[in-house]
Order: sequence, then structure tokens, then C-alpha cells
Amino acid sequence: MNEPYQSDVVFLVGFALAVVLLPLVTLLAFRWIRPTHPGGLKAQAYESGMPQASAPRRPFHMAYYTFALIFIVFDVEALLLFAIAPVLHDIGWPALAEVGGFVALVAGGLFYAWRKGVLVWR
Amino acid sequence: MTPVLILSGTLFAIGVFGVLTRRNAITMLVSVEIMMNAANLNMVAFSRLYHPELMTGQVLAIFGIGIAASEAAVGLALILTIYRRYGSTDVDRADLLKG
Amino acid sequence: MMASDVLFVVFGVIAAACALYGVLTRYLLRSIVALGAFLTAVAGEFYLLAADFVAMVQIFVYVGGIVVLMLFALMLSTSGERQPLAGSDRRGLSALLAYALGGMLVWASVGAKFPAVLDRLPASVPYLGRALLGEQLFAFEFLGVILLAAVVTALALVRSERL
Amino acid sequence: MSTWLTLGRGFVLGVVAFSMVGVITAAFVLLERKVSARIQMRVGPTRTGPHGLLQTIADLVKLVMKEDVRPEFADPVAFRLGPMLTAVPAVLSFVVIPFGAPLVMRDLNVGIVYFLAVPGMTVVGLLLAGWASYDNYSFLGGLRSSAQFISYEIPRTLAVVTVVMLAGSLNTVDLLEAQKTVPYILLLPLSFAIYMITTLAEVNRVPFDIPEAESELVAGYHTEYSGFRWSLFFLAEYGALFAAAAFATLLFLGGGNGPVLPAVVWFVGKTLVVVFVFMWVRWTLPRFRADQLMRLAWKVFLPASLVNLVLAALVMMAVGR
Repeated sequence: MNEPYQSDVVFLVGFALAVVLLPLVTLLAFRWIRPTHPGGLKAQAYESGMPQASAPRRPFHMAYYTFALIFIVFDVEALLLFAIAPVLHDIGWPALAEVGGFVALVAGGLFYAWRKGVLVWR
Repeated sequence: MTPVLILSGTLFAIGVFGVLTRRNAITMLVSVEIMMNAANLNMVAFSRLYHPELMTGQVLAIFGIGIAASEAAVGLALILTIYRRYGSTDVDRADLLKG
Repeated sequence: MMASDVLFVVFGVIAAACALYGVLTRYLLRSIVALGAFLTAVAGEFYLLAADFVAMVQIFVYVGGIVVLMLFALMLSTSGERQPLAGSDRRGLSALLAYALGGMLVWASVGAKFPAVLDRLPASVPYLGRALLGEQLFAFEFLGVILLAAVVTALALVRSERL
Repeated sequence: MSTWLTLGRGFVLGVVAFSMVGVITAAFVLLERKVSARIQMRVGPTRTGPHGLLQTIADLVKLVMKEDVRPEFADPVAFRLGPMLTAVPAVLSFVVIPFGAPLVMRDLNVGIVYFLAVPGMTVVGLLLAGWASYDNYSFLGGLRSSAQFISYEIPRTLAVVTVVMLAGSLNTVDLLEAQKTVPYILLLPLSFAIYMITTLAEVNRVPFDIPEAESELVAGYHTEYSGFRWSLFFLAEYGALFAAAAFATLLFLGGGNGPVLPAVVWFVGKTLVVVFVFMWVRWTLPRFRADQLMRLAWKVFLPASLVNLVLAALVMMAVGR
């Protein structure tokens, strides 16, 4: 029953298992060798020798979010293009027009963002 | 087929539970994503049954993921706006309409 | 039980556990990370259900995109520590409702009869492209419109605030 | 029981891939130090072993022997997850790299999308690491690196789309077949340029190494990490560097195709040349500012990659594959 897909997953699971376990095992194995003296000055955050001036994790610049926002839209677009790209040549010109329309729509979003001055990093 | 449906039903119920109990907008969004994934799971599963070569279910699942992306983008923008205005992402605090 | 069934159950249990943890935990950040794990498990289910491309879309867009977006939003808003749950009475009622809904869905699916799945399903990639350009063209173009609308709306929302 | 066999095969190859990344990291660190030394008219490490060849081995031993320090306010779960989530995807992407036509760990149908999707998870790791450390430098570094990563991901992906369009397949082995006669660098020079430059940003190399701008951010998201956890970030960085170079070889340089020598030699040779170019660039160019970096991504590379996509599609339709 649909052998290739399932054996792909089985393989990937085995692979991922190895890749996750190996660093964990190394980390545990060397616990017996490496020194462990928690606390003291080294438990403080490193800020170039100064005491921490302000707490991190404070609300930050909105620009990060706007970029992430545009990113996700293009992310979806690029993925759909991956589905279409292999057959584009075989279907021919009408397909190209359809894809062109789609790309133009999404590029419109970029154009809008550009005009609004969102793409300037401040 | 039945195991898939049981799984997706369970996941959907978990999502509903999350939306109903959590008051934080971001966790509510997490719950909504869980529900959408339950739906996508069903679509992909059904895609195999009727005319698998037409890929209807899979296209719908991709469509759903695209919608989820747009929804997350707009939803989070809303949440951030609410946060900037009320200083919290708790939806009960954003009660401007209650007067 | 075949190996693939075992894997299906394993992924299913992981997905359900992560979903439950994500919904119950009081740490916002862990809730989002649990969502990421949940999404990866669901991607595994997609792959098992012969939808390899959809699985990749799931990883690419959801884990690499939406989860990142949520993390950004979290880091831009709250300090992200603990947060209160709703009152306990509400919680009991919600649990009941969710149980009822889930039970109904499960009950409906146990009774249903379905045709058998083909032994050899078509490879998804070329057919998916053809479907998107042929039968499902509307969905494809409509998604473009939705994405455009999403960008415009979200940007308008974010920009309306004095930053 | 073929299933157990597949699982075991996956596990063994996972161990192989992880060891490979370890060896690659050790070798590349040394190479990087030697190359940078030559470019700056120095000699680089010479003391440990002949010509300093054992230097990274010594460094490695030192690293695993070091204490695993965690700041007291750090989030314990996220602090542990961060390095894992950066290192694991980098190794996972090795699955689909075809070192020779039959020599691929697993020939996935959607190998190219897999290669682009899986390293995307790294961003989550960076953000978590930066956030968990409870340190201003780490937090800023994590945010900046992830912002940079996602900004350059889009043009890079769109550049790869053109290759897929020409090859007509998402499978990495098919891609090798398609380039038997002409490597795609000749057909898609613009895609190649975009891919190479955005890849530099993706693997955090100068001129795009804002996340590690020592003068502003100390060490970025891994400021608070030490010992083996810190070396996981290092493994991720060099693993991703090798994987990205291997993919450049596969997508544009014809992969293992070449006369006389076996495919593996050609593939690794071409990959090493690409890696050398990356290092060369790193030690030649100055660093961009954060705002220049983002402007470049969104106002230059993204439009350029869109235009490139449309052009490539038109030409392909008019001329044929």
C-alpha cells in the first residue's frame, strides 16, 4: 500500500532519531567529565562587563513584524510556484498567463508595501 | 480512513477547547491553527478516495494552509494593535464596545 | 498492524499530545513551540497519506513561517511569561462542549463506510501542478487575491499605530 | 521486515550525516583560519600538529570539556531547545544531497522543496536561543538574525523555482540527469548570482553577518552559550554552509557530472570550490549595516528575483527547454 511514501517517512524518522539522539548522548556523556559549578558571577547575563542595564524581552520594534508579514505572503507564493513550475513547460502559454496573473497579484502586495514606506528599516 | 477521522475529530475538539478556555489572543490563534490542521488532515485523507489524480483534497489543503497564513498575518497584526492600545494581549481587556 | 499504521498512530499521539499541551500550558512561548511540534507531526501524517508536497508546504509555511510570525508577535508584545487561565467553571463547561463535539465527530466517523484506498496512488507533484492550473485554477488565483488582501489589511493595521 | 531495515538504514545514515557534519566543521574551521590568514598575509595556526592541522581537534576537545553555563534568568526549556533546533535541521538537509547519481541518502520525490523547507526551522531555534538567554545582546541578535534569514529566504527560493521550471522535476537526482549536457549556470546566470548572494546571507557569512557583528552585538544569539551547546551552533553553521554549497553545485554547476573522474569526486570538488568562494568573500568584503541589509533584500533582490522568474519563464516558453 503506497509503499514509497511510507518508507520515505520511516527513513526520515530513523534519520531524525539519530540526529536528535546523537547530540543529546554526547551532552550527557560529557557531563561526567566537564566541570559543573553553577551560580556566582557567571550566572549573570553577559553585557560586556556591565550589570544588566535593562531587562530584555521588552516589547520591541514593530518593523520586525512587518517584514515577517510580507515574508509569509511570499512564502506561500513561492511554495505554490514550486507545485506549478515542473509542469509549466508542458502546459504552455495559457498556464504562463495564469501564473503571471498570480505573481502579479502577490507582487502588488510588495508594491503596496513599498509605496507605504514599510520597507525602510528604522 | 476511520483512524484519520478519529484523529482529526480529536484534534478539532482540542482546538475548540483551547479557543473556549484561553483568554490570551495568541493562544487562541494557536488553537485555531490546531483546528485548521484537523480540517486539512481530513481533506488530504479524502483526496485519496475519489479521483486521486485530480488532487482536489490536496489542493484544498494547500489552499487551507495559504488561508491560515493570511489569517495568522492579519490576526497577529490585530493582536499587536490591541496590545499597543491596551497594553495586553488578553481579549477580555479589549472591551471598547462594552462602553 | 502494518508498519505504516504504527507510524500513523505514533504521529497521531504526538500531534494530539502537543496540541493538548499547547492549549493547556500557561507559558505562551511553550504553547507556540508545542504548536510547532504539532505541525511537524501533522506534516508526517500528510506524508504518510501520500501527500508529500503538502507535507513540505506544511513545514515550509507553517513551521518556517507562521510559527516564526507568532514568535515575533510574542516577542513584540508580552513579556511572554505566564498568563492566567479562564475561571474554572468556564473551563469545565468548555471541556464538556469539546468532549461532546469530539465524541460526535468520532462517533460519526466510526460508523461511516468508505471505499478502499488505491494500492498505487499517483505521484502528487506533476498532478498537483496540473490541478492548480486546470481544474482548481479558481482556488489558485483566489489565493493570490487573499494574500494581497492580507498584506494590505495587516500593513494598514500595523501602520495605523504610531510607533 | 523491510520496514525495520529502512528505519535502521535511516538511523545509520543519520549517524553518518551527523559525523560528516562534525568532520566538515572541524575541517572548515581550519580551512577558514588558513584561508583568512593567507588573505591577510598571516600564516594561521601552526603550533598544534604539522602545519596546525590538529588545531580544531584540540579546540573540539576543549569545547566538550567546558562547563555548560546557563544564566540564572534563562528559560530552561527554550535555552536547551534553541541549539538543538538550529543544529538538527542543518543535518537533516543532508538527506537529499546526491553526492553521485546513485549516492543519495534518500531520493525523495520532493527533494528540492525538502531542502528549502527543513532549514527554515532553524529560524525558530535562533529566536528561541536569543529569547531564552535573557540577555539584551542575545535577544537583539536572535531577532536580527531571524529577520535577515526570512528576508533572504524568499529571493533564494524564487531563484530555485527557475531551476525547477527548467528541469521539470522536484527530485534532486532528476536534476542531475537534466544537467547532463549543459549545467544550468550557463542558462540561468542571474538565478545563480541571486542564489549565491542570498545563500551568503542565509548562512550568516560576511558581508551579511549582522547577527555576529562583534562590535555591536557581542556574539548575537549565542552570547550566553558555552561548551558543547555553543558548538552545536557552530556545527549548524558549517553544516548549513556545506549543504548550501552542495546545493549550489547541484542546482547550477551540474552536480557530479563531469568527465573521467567518478561523480563523487566531481561533486565534492565543485562543492569545495563554492565553499572556498564563500570564505574568500567573507575575508574580502566589509559588513553591511542592518538597514542596508534589509533594503538590499526587499528592494533589490526580491524584485530582481521576480523579474528573473518571469524572464526565465518567457524564454523557456519561447525557446523550449
